[in-house]
Amino acid sequence: MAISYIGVGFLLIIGLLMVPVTMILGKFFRPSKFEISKLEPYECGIEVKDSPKGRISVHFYIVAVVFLIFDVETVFLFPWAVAFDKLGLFGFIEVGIFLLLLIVAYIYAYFKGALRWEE
Amino acid sequence: MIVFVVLVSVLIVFFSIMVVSLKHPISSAVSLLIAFLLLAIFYLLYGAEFVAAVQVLIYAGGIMVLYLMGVMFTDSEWIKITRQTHLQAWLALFLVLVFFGYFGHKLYHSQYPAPAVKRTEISIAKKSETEKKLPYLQRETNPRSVSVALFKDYIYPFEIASVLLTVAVVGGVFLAKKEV
Amino acid sequence: MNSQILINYIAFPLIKIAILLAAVFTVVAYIVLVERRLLGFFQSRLGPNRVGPLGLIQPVADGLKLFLKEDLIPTNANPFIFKIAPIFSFFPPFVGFAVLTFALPLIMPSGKMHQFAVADVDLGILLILSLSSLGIFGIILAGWSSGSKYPLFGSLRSASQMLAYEIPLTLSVISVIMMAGSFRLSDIVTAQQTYKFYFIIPGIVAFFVYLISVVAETNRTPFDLPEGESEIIGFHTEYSGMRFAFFFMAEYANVVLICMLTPALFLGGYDIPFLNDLELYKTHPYLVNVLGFLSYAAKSTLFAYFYIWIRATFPRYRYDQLLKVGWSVLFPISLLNLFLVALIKLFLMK
Amino acid sequence: MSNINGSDYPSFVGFTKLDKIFDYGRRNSLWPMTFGLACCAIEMICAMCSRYDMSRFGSEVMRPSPRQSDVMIIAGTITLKMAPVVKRLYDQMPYPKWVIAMGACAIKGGPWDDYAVLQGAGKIVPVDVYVSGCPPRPEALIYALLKLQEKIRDPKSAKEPQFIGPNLNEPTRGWMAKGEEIPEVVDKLIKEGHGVNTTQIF
Amino acid sequence: MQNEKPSHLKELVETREFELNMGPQHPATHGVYRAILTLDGERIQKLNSVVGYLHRGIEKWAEYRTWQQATPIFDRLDYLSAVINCHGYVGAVEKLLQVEIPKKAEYMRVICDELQRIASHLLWFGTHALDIGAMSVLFYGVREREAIIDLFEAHFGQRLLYNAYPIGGVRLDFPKGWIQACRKFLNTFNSRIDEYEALLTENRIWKQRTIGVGVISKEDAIAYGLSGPTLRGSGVYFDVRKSIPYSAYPDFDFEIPLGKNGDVYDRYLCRIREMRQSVRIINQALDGMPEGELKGKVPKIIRSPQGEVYFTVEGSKGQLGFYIVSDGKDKPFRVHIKSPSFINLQGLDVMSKNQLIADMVAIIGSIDIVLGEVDR
Repeated sequence: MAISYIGVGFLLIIGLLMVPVTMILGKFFRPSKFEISKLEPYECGIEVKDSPKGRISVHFYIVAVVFLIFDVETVFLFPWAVAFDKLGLFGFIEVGIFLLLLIVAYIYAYFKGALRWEE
Repeated sequence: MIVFVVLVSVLIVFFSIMVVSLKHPISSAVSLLIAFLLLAIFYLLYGAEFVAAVQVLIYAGGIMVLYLMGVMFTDSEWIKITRQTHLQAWLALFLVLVFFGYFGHKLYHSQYPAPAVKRTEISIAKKSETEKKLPYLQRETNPRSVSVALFKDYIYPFEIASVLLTVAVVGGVFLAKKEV
Repeated sequence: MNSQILINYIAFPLIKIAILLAAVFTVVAYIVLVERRLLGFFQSRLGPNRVGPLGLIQPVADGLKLFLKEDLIPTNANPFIFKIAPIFSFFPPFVGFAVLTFALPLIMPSGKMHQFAVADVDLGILLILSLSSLGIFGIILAGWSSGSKYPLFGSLRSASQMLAYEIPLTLSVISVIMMAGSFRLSDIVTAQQTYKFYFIIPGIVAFFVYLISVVAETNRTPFDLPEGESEIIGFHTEYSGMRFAFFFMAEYANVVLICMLTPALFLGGYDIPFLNDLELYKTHPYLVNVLGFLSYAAKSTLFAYFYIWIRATFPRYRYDQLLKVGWSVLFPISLLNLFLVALIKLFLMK
Repeated sequence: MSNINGSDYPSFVGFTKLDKIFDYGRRNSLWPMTFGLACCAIEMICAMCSRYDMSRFGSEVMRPSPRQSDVMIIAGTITLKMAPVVKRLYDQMPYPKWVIAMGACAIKGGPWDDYAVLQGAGKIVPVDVYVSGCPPRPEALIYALLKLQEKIRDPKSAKEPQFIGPNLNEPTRGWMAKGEEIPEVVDKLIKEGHGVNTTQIF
Repeated sequence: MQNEKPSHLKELVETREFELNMGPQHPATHGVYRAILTLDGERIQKLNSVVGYLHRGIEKWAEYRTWQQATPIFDRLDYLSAVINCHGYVGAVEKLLQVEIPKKAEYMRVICDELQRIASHLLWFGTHALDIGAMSVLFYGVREREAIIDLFEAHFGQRLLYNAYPIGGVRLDFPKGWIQACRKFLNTFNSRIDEYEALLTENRIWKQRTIGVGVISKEDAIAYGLSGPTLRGSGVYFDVRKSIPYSAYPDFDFEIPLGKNGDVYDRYLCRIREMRQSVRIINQALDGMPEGELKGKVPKIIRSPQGEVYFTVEGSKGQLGFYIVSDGKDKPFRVHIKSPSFINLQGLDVMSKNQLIADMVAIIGSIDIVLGEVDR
């Protein structure tokens, strides 16, 4: 029932508004003084020369890809777990086959080195 | 209720337009994220609780991370130059209109709420041992009904999904590793 | 009729939210103080004790100070993303509190039942899990939008870390869901009360996997890489004043949320140990409510202490070791454990 | 109301109570920046640690980033090479911000009257409290912290610094020390962006 | 535009080498040290040390003071082991003047030197552990250090920079009850080290963070001229106290702990064991303390003979050498300091090659640099 989520909805709205409202309220109380040197990026007190963007290791991306797939897998496990008593042994075998294939995928990814940082 | 549905729908459309119209790739990505979250609320309003949670878990929590990393991974300046050409835009508009017409037509002829689909009737047939013990299990909830549908009615799609995921892992890792 | 709806669906939730938020903010503020004082005792010193009696006004002073601090947006930053990033970090744990149930339902004299929860919904734990997967955006966006090197590195490490530990965490929670057969937190507790054992017993492996994963998910020692102050200064390096405070609060709100979730999942939540709650509830409902709430609080405090304790004890993992632990130790263990729990459930837990 | 940072944060005429509450928050939560220069840094560590325990006053939250810190404890000798860095770090701190100059070197160059050392932190940043000693004892640092708290509570109670210091009544970027010229060499260094002027070994 | 894409894309996807700056204000660089890391992904390809952020001209300063006036300034070299620095300079001048030091003074110097070594190692121990994330250890280390500082304060009257020894001996005898207090401290200290070791030595995370990290081979360590625990961690038997004995060290029986692999863990163990050896030395010195004069015959106004002298002591960081040239006046003509931290810093590039950024912190911590000594 959607109506039972009304409390969650209220809390969501409050949670979302909390940050902007506090920041706007604080505007009246906090000091604000524009100085160019203040807004330089921090780099241990040294002047910054180059931008950091576009210099990210590929590995972060591979980890994210692998995560996404196993995340999808866990989503399939939720309904299985929640109705386990109804599905019984049949469901167990079903999911067993499902997971077995994914374990193969995991082993592949593992030995391919996708999950290790060391190269 | 209907007010919320309309409000959320309008917001979804608005943020979807923002996704394609905003200049900066990260801003578009954030709009997409917000659109996904609103879509989850939309599902929730229709009582599809489980799908809403999955929407947040997979689309917002998984795919968007990938998107954002992809955007961060490349220089954003480069993406700005290669925007869609005019021809593609017109083509897209044409396709949008076609789809809009199709779904509008379908929507017009549909009935709400949707008629119940006949399911394998195991849930009512016999109570499991645990169900007798734990009274709350007898309550029909959305996740449990999804589960029964998924594991009883749609076994083959479910098993094929695992093959697909395996292929996805292998493919993803293979491609990513080849690049390096 | 209309006013009834208004009371039931608008007024009651709002009152509950008001109480909840007041409690949560107090607890979040004071867990910081408790941590500082406890760390002090661990380290043979006193900790903050001069601001107010026993240092009790310290969190207020800190909050006030941060509120009054100037808000800086560096020139390199993307101002819009920089401003909205704290929102993504901040709201997930707070919304998560909505589905926690703190005691057995309160029976009003009129015979109506009131849940001790803002919204004890069917989605329950799944809502918390899906929301916590959003927390990562706050970190990624903050790191990216700062336009500086340290935050970018910090945020990416944090992202990978949270991704690596989310799956073991989910899998260990799934084993609990399986035993209870419901996402709803009150149902999970009821199941433990009915079975007369806590899920920590069949799910001991899941419990430890869960414990390690949540420490990693909340970015605490020994997995506090994203804010590993001595290496890369952290994803919120460029944030000042209140915006930084929101990240800070989000971290501790997460800790509090986890501290309250863990007993519900594994230690019977508001179940009173060595008593048959459900029987007693029929005769003395209010007593069970109060005692249950206290037992829940006690269990949560235990975990809060545990959190602080390990912070005072352990060194920090290195980034690659951390990923290794997540992907190649916890993930297989939690997967195997899932099979184990399924078998237990299938054959032993009738 | 003229406060330690001059006109840097808005004050509420007629809301002196509010100001008092604000100052209460400010002075009881002075987070220092992790920033040690020389010998005095060791005594600063001692002041943070077991026996002296500055955390009692709510000041143990050492923030590595200047963005989140309130007070900069200049603990040690500022060399001319380090001066632009100190200045930049000070600039990067958000208002309201305070500076404690710890030890003889940070006060007036200490024993180093030579080519390499800046003669006092007051030449580049506005110092609020000077702690004398070479190095000062941890108690002295804690006393300085308490003095700073006193100064935040009632700016008038604080004496003008005995040593050279900035004019506290003017809005300052740290350079305008009373009757003092900016050391030419530091000025030149900063203007040319030579904070990164490096001597690379190996 | 269309055909430009592939090459453009390739350049974008490649992880380019880039530079990351650490310091001078960085919590893990132990002061104002700055390192420019050239990174390939997360691995360090090259490390450029940038020093000079604490250059105060100590050597020049000493040339403008008389022989006695110059002593206090060397405390500020390695401000964590002020006593040993003072011993180094005073020893060099004594060698130049060829003064006979009374046995008792030598014993007292050894006691203070070794206490100072323990104090220095304790602070290193705390900060090193803090860098790797174990925060409590710092507080325990400093707690014990405070006990030593109390002893020093009773004897020298200062907490950190003591101006410990005059040329020719020691200033004063130990105050009443000092020796008992010292013994009491030593007795508790041994059990305290056991406690610290229980926290870290067998800790899995600590071992994972340190073993095999920042390795420098025996040959490299010698070639780069490293000294002190950094050298001994690589398994080279070199300690000035044994190899070029000075003061009263030949009288005592102690061991030089050696490492095997030359990684961070070995250097850590070396220092921990060294503290135990220092306790041993102090106990022996307290037992065998002779009676006698405190100071040798040194004129009030020193006019040294012309010539040059080189004298080294084992500082807490390594071999600390003083090279003094005298032109026969009341001031030294040139004082050159061979400071161990500066030279040990050279090994950093070798140690950090192909390591991760996070290891950088552990490695810098393990060689225990003090910037006052590096920049002088």
